[in-house]
Amino acid sequence: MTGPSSKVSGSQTSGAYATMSLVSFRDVSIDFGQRSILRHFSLDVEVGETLVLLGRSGSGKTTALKTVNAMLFPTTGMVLVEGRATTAWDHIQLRRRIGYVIHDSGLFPHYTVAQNVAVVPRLKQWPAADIEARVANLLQKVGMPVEEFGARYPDELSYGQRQRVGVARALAADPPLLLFDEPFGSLDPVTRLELQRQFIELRQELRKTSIFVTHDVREALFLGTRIAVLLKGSIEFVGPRREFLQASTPEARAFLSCLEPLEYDTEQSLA
Amino acid sequence: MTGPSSKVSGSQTSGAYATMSLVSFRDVSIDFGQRSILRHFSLDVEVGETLVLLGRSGSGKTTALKTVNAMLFPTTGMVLVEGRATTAWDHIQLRRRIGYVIHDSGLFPHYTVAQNVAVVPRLKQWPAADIEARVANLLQKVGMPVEEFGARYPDELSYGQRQRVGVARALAADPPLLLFDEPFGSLDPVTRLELQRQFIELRQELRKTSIFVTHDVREALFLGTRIAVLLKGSIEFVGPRREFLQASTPEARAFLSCLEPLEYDTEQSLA
Amino acid sequence: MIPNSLLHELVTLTMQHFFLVGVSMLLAASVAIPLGIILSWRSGWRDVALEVVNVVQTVPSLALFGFLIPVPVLGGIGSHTAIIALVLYALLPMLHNTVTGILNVDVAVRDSATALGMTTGERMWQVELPLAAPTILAGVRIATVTTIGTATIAAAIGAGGLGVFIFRGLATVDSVLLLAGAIPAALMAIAADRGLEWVERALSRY
Amino acid sequence: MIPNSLLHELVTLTMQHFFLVGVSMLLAASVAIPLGIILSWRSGWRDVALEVVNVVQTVPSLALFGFLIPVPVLGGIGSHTAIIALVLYALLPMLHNTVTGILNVDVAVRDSATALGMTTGERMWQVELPLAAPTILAGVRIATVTTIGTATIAAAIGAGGLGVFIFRGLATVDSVLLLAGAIPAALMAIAADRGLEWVERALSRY
Amino acid sequence: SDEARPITVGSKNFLEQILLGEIAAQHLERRLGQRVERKLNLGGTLLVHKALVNGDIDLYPEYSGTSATAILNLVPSHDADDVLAQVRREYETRFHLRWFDPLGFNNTFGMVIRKADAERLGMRSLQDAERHPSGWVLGVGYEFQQRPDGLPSLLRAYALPLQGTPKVMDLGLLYRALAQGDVSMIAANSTDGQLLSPDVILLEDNRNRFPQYDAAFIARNQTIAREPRLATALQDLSGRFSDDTMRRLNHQVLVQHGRIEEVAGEFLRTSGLLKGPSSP
Ligand SMILES: Nc1ncnc2c1ncn2[C@@H]1O[C@H](COP(=O)(O)OP(=O)(O)OP(=O)(O)O)[C@@H](O)[C@H]1O
Ligand SMILES: Nc1ncnc2c1ncn2[C@@H]1O[C@H](COP(=O)(O)OP(=O)(O)OP(=O)(O)O)[C@@H](O)[C@H]1O
Ligand SMILES: [Mg+2]
Ligand SMILES: [Mg+2]
Repeated sequence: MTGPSSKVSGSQTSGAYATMSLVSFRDVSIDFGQRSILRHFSLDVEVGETLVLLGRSGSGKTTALKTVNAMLFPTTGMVLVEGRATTAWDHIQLRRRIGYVIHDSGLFPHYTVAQNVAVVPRLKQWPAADIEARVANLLQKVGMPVEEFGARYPDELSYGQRQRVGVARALAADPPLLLFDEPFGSLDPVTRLELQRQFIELRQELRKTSIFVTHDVREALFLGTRIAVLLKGSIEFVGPRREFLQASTPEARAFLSCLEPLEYDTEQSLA
Repeated sequence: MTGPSSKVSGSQTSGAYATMSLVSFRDVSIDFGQRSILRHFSLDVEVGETLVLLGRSGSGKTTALKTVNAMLFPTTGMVLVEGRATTAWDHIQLRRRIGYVIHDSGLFPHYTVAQNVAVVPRLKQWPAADIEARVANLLQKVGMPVEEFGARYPDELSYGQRQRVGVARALAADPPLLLFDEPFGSLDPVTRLELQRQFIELRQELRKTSIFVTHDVREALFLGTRIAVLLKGSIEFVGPRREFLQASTPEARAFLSCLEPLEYDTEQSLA
Repeated sequence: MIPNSLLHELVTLTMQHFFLVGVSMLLAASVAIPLGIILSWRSGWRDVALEVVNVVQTVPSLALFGFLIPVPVLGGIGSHTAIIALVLYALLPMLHNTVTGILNVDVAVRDSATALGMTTGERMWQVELPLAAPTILAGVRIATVTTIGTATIAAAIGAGGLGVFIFRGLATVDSVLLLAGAIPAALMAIAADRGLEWVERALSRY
Repeated sequence: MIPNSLLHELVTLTMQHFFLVGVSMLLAASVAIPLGIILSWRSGWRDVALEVVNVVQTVPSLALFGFLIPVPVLGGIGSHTAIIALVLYALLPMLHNTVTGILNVDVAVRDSATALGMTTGERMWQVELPLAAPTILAGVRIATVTTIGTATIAAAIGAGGLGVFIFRGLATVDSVLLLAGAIPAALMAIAADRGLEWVERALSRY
Repeated sequence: SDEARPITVGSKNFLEQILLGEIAAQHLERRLGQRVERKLNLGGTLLVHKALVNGDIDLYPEYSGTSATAILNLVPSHDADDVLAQVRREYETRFHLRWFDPLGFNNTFGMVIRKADAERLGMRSLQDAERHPSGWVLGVGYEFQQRPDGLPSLLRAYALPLQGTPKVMDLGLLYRALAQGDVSMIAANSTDGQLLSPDVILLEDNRNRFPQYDAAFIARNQTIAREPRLATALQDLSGRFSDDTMRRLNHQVLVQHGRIEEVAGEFLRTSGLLKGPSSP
């Protein structure tokens, strides 16, 4: 859009095809007014991998995800998806190739659970029978059988139930790229573990690519093929999970330290 | 309200004063239309303790919290706070004695961060200087210094930042009883650990009583003096955390199993 | 008590009135709602359009008629001229409430529609309009009830309607005639408002 | 071109018009907004009140005046009678939009106000009204602009205002007079709408 | 324009006009033996005139003074014949409209007060009214206030003591305001039916200051060319009225609540224009 991005675009196509990254952030910076939210953020995501973003609250994880599906555009630098800059994509086409699970589900309050899940297939004009089957299948997978929950409205669900509907909705049209923003954040650990296992199976079956924001380091290690740690809008560490376990940068170590046993084992009992 | 509850109310006062529970659920059932959300739910919460509610999504945790501050009333049975039925309390007085942190923060979109935190002190007509000091102090505690964040509106915050403001708001007027509904759900583990430590300090200092919903079993063990496990609206297990570690009921065991190491240690590396 | 011929005229005039209001509302809604939608995207045009509509609202009906009568196709004595005036007067509440309703839709819900890959049109039809429906319909209801009142001016231009009774009642200081015009208009207003409330309920779950 | 005496009268009539509209809007808002708030709690009263207001809207102004003139204190010839009529006609959009605006406030935000221990009044003032403000103010703006137009009927009852020019212009087929009445009314409508838009911006951050 | 279209009679939106329109309609139906369309009670001078010029209506009753000042923007003379000649000429050349011979009554302004006041103060004429001790509270319509030969001319001719500025209001509300005591003198019309009421009196215009408002029908030349019998039929109505006739007709509807159609039919019968009930 501005000078730097158009300068880079010369090398864009060749560079992109050379590495065949599905998503690549090229020196992305984003400012909201005075505030600098992302600073010289560069990262490539390869087909089939699950890149986990870790980072403190406010470090810019959600912002980074939003640049991928053209909800936000870099102030400088550029984001390429399938080798093409998000500014050059038809935004609608781009977004329909990307499933996006938003923190707080973002369900449509005036649609039932089933209608919410059916949104993208309906936009893509799938045959009604296919949509119905797909909705039933997905709701089953997230543990919310369509018979029981399909006809309810979002405000008749518990918080975790809403999140699961949000996950089902993002998966509905089978997009090749998935953006997950704390998708399992409000799920109880039992349900969560089930969904995590399903996620891994799915990935192996369909070779889906995903960028996954989580606050749970165990989840990051379980699901991520690579892990990036954000600190105030910059990448402090990025590497495969084995390397992450041995990372020496301070922020990465701070996150790893959260894996250590808590004091409850040692603290004197109050009860 | 209906037959059963008024029958129980005869024994209410004596019973409540005998045990001196701060909150006690007496055979509480709640139905929404056909659906039964809480079933014969009975539980006492003593002064100074932190009762953690664990349970799958949709098991009725939020519903149980809402009966305490008179946002919902039992269909049958009753909830006593300080020995008095919630139906007999002045609802406004009751709610101002209870801090409530809601999942998705429930911040007022038209108030700044500082104004959001100041709501209850302002309702209680504290002197302006006291309010200002209190707001600054609390925002500092949750890691969002008033100088940087005080003047922002909720839609200019990250999700985790909003949740922290929600926590600060609930603590603002120093209520003796606190209801926490996944207060740390969207916080990164580093910030989360800080807040958990602060929570324990605060409790020991001020002998606050709290009911705490969480999906993180480690958090439950770290913060809870007692742990209750809900299953489809009924209490399956309740006991001090040491007993919980040895619990034999299936739902409690399911939650405990989430503490076990995940397969990532053993699974073959993809990277 | 009421003579038979009056009753017969009453039925005719009530039907004329209903027709005038019905056609005007359909036309006004089909102009104002799409226009309001477009204006909700373009803050520049918005101010201009709302000001034009404001000005139109203040033009006195008799002056407007005087201006319209000599206009070749649209004007003249009769119901088409009355309908043009009624449509013009109904634009303001419909347009205003459409714009307000759409601008007030929750940003999070709108964003989530965008993120799912909805086009502007899809988002409008499937998300913004249904969620703005209560406010838009409030505008339609205000406009309809107001128009049932102002449609009496149609009589001033020979377009019939209950205004015939009312103006005749005023000219002859005859309160039976006045009431014969006013009561059916009031009942029509109540019925129309009820009807639109029902439409609102049917359209949205809220 | 315009004679001096006309200019002088223009100023007087414009001020009268402004006064009529201003007083009527203040009265109407101070009735309709609180009433709308109360009605947003009570769905039973709501239907009845909105129907009464609907019916009032359809009563022709001259008939209303004929009815009001003999009423002891309120009635008679003059601006108080005109103001009563203008207030009655302005109730509908204000009341309707107040009710709609408040009922549309996000349930989660309302619940969170309740959970913090706000009384009904505190929640109303601090949460519901500010969030409903855009819709309520849309109603006030509709009512004000419409009233600037309908206030011309004040001339029919000797209350002055720009309607004097307009009716005189109509009676004597004098388009200079018609415009001398219509243009200031149109300008007043634009100014009032702009002013209220400014109030809306000042009141809420949205 | 359209050959098949029936002849359409228009009128303004006050009783006298509606009555005259109905009378003309019934008379024409009878004389021409065809259906006549009624567009009575239209908005006012402006609208009716434009509708006539535009061909939406074919005829309507008008007053010479109104046409002269409101439509033609002339300063009317005080001589009735001059005014008539003037409007006739102008209408013919400017609008191709034919001004028929006057119906025979002059609906000019008339200053009206309450009978009780008149008796208390012993007043019968405008000259008497000049000596009101505390001044009159005057109520007037828009036209009277605006026309140079209306209120300004009145005040030049008579030194009427006034209390405050005149209250301008809708004609229909004048008598109510007078009865109610909101005003003490009104500028009404000399043929108003209310004048037959025992509660009010019309003050005599001793100095003859009021303008000429001789009523007559105006019709489109085009229509007359299409239906020449229209001219003779309308001519029948000329001179059939007097101020008193018109006042009585107004009174029959306004005070005695007669139906306009019946009052009009009754007038046609009694004036010899129509013998016996109408037959096809
Ligand atoms: N308004 C409502 N109408 C009908 N059913 C409802 C309504 N609100 C909640 N429920 C149902 O009540 C049950 C309990 O909901 P609740 O919110 O208490 O669950 P929870 O334990 O807090 O779950 P989570 O961990 O997902 O927040 C759920 O099955 C939910 O679908
Ligand atoms: N509309 C906005 N205007 C100004 N600043 C904003 C806006 N939205 C977000 N920010 C700021 O940008 C920074 C990054 O926000 P972002 O939502 O990307 O964080 P995050 O890493 O997703 O945090 P969390 O884990 O809490 O969701 C935060 O400091 C936030 O306060
Ligand atoms: Mg985020
Ligand atoms: Mg919950």
